[in-house]
Amino acid sequence: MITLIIGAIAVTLALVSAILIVNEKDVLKAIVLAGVESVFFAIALAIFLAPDLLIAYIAIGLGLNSLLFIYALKRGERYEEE
Amino acid sequence: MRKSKTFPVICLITTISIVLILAVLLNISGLTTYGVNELTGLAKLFVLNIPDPTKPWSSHAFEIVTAILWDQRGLDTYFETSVLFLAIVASVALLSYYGRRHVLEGTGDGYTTMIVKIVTKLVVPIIAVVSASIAIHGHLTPGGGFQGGSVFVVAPVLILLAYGSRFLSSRGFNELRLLAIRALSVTLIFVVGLVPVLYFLMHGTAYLFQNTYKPDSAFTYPYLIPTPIGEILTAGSIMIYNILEFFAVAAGFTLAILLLTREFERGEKK
Amino acid sequence: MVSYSVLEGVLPILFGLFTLAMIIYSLRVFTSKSVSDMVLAVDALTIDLIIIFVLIGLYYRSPYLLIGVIPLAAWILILDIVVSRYLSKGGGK
Amino acid sequence: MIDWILFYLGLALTLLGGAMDLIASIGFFRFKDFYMRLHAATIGAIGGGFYPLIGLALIALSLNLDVYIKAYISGVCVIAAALIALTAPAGSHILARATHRSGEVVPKVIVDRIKEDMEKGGNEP
Repeated sequence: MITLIIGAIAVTLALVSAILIVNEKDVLKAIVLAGVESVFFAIALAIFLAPDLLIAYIAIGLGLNSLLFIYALKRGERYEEE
Repeated sequence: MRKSKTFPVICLITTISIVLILAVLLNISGLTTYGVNELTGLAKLFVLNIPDPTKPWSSHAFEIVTAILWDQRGLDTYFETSVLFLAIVASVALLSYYGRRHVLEGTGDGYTTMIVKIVTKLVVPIIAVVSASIAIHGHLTPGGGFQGGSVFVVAPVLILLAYGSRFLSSRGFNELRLLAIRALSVTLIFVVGLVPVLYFLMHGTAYLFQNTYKPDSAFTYPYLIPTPIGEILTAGSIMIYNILEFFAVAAGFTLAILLLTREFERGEKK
Repeated sequence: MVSYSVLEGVLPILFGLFTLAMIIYSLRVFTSKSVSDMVLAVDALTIDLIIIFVLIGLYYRSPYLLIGVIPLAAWILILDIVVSRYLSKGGGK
Repeated sequence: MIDWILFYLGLALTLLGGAMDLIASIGFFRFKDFYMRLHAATIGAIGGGFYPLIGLALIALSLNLDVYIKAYISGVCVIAAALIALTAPAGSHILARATHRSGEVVPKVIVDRIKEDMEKGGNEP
């Protein structure tokens, strides 16, 4: 029961960060927020007992994803136009 | 400007109310507790048969997900691995053109310090050991070849960021060797899967990517190796596949990240 | 040997402490002004989440959930170095 | 006997770490500047991450579970504690350095000696 409550809180925070990503004008901030969203989903995966998925998700979804996005951002513009 | 301030709040309220309405509806209809405490259908077959060595369709592995990936659906997983191999080959073909023209490799000066370099030196062996352990006993604990390989990539990423790409390629991890390791591992996976076919041609019935004996086929990889201390459970070919897949995924991702880092180090200000 | 039920009594308190800290950290992440602030708060948030992972592993009495903790701890360093690299190679204000 | 000592020692460390984590999160909320929040980050990393992990390793050693479960949990806890003690200070160090040098956050101070040295052309570490 207590883990379900924590899972509900974590998924709600992931929802909040997803909404903020859509509305963000600074792309670097949006990339970091995408990493935060993945961290909260990792907690949900741990609570629903999926360790296989969890390991690959943490290594690729957090580590490689933000690295590749920031590499791509170096060739682009950091701030979006209004 | 005022619109962009209120927009996320409206989004949040709308989404949370939709989620709450859905939760109440699901709870009333009883779908949330449907089939929680009993296994049904295919899951029952897999969960009861795979870990039990007395059953005829057993894989002699305790970790059911890895056993399904490499034993029940081995050919499928092999083609997934080769799709990843083709993606890596395509990225090498795209990026090595620039790499040959501008032989300029960064050392990472300008943003890293002595502290980060020493911490990286201490962290990298820990990551390597953990990823190897995830891959090697992937048939006993959660994990496996792909997971171990993708955890291993954290170590080259740290080295590339802290020391620059010249460090890694001067230590022998150049494109040709990494690509050779990757291609050799994918080929060896296929050879290990092809051995039962040779048995089929010479002796009797056997299946492609077969692991242990089946009721109508006597071909089997060794799944219990006796030693003076005790017996080692290797779960047939699953352990071999895991180790080879570990090398394949680790070398492939390292190659892609190395080429991308070299591409983006080109022409940045010192 | 200490019985497991003794731990079960105090586990909700520990969960409550670290979950409260998680909520406050994530509010800081969502309302930060600059990227550096956000990354610093993400570091602290991730360390907080590592402990929640270990507590979940103790709750289910299953050690296999914990192996993801180690790449998560290394991710902190990767994010810090990548963002600082982006900032110092001409991406800053 | 020794189990109870281990258990209460671990529990005390974990509760202390939880309290420190809460204090660090409130500090993150109340401090005004990035350079001030570095202090709170120190408490959050070492006090809120290193101590509770050591405490949880001790707790796991004292429980009446199977031996391999206890060894696995406490081993992972100790390795993660070592990783946090290494990575978190190095990460916040390089982040603060890059932030100051790139001018992402300008510190509100009276005298900035690092900036003066950089303008003079000194190659500080």
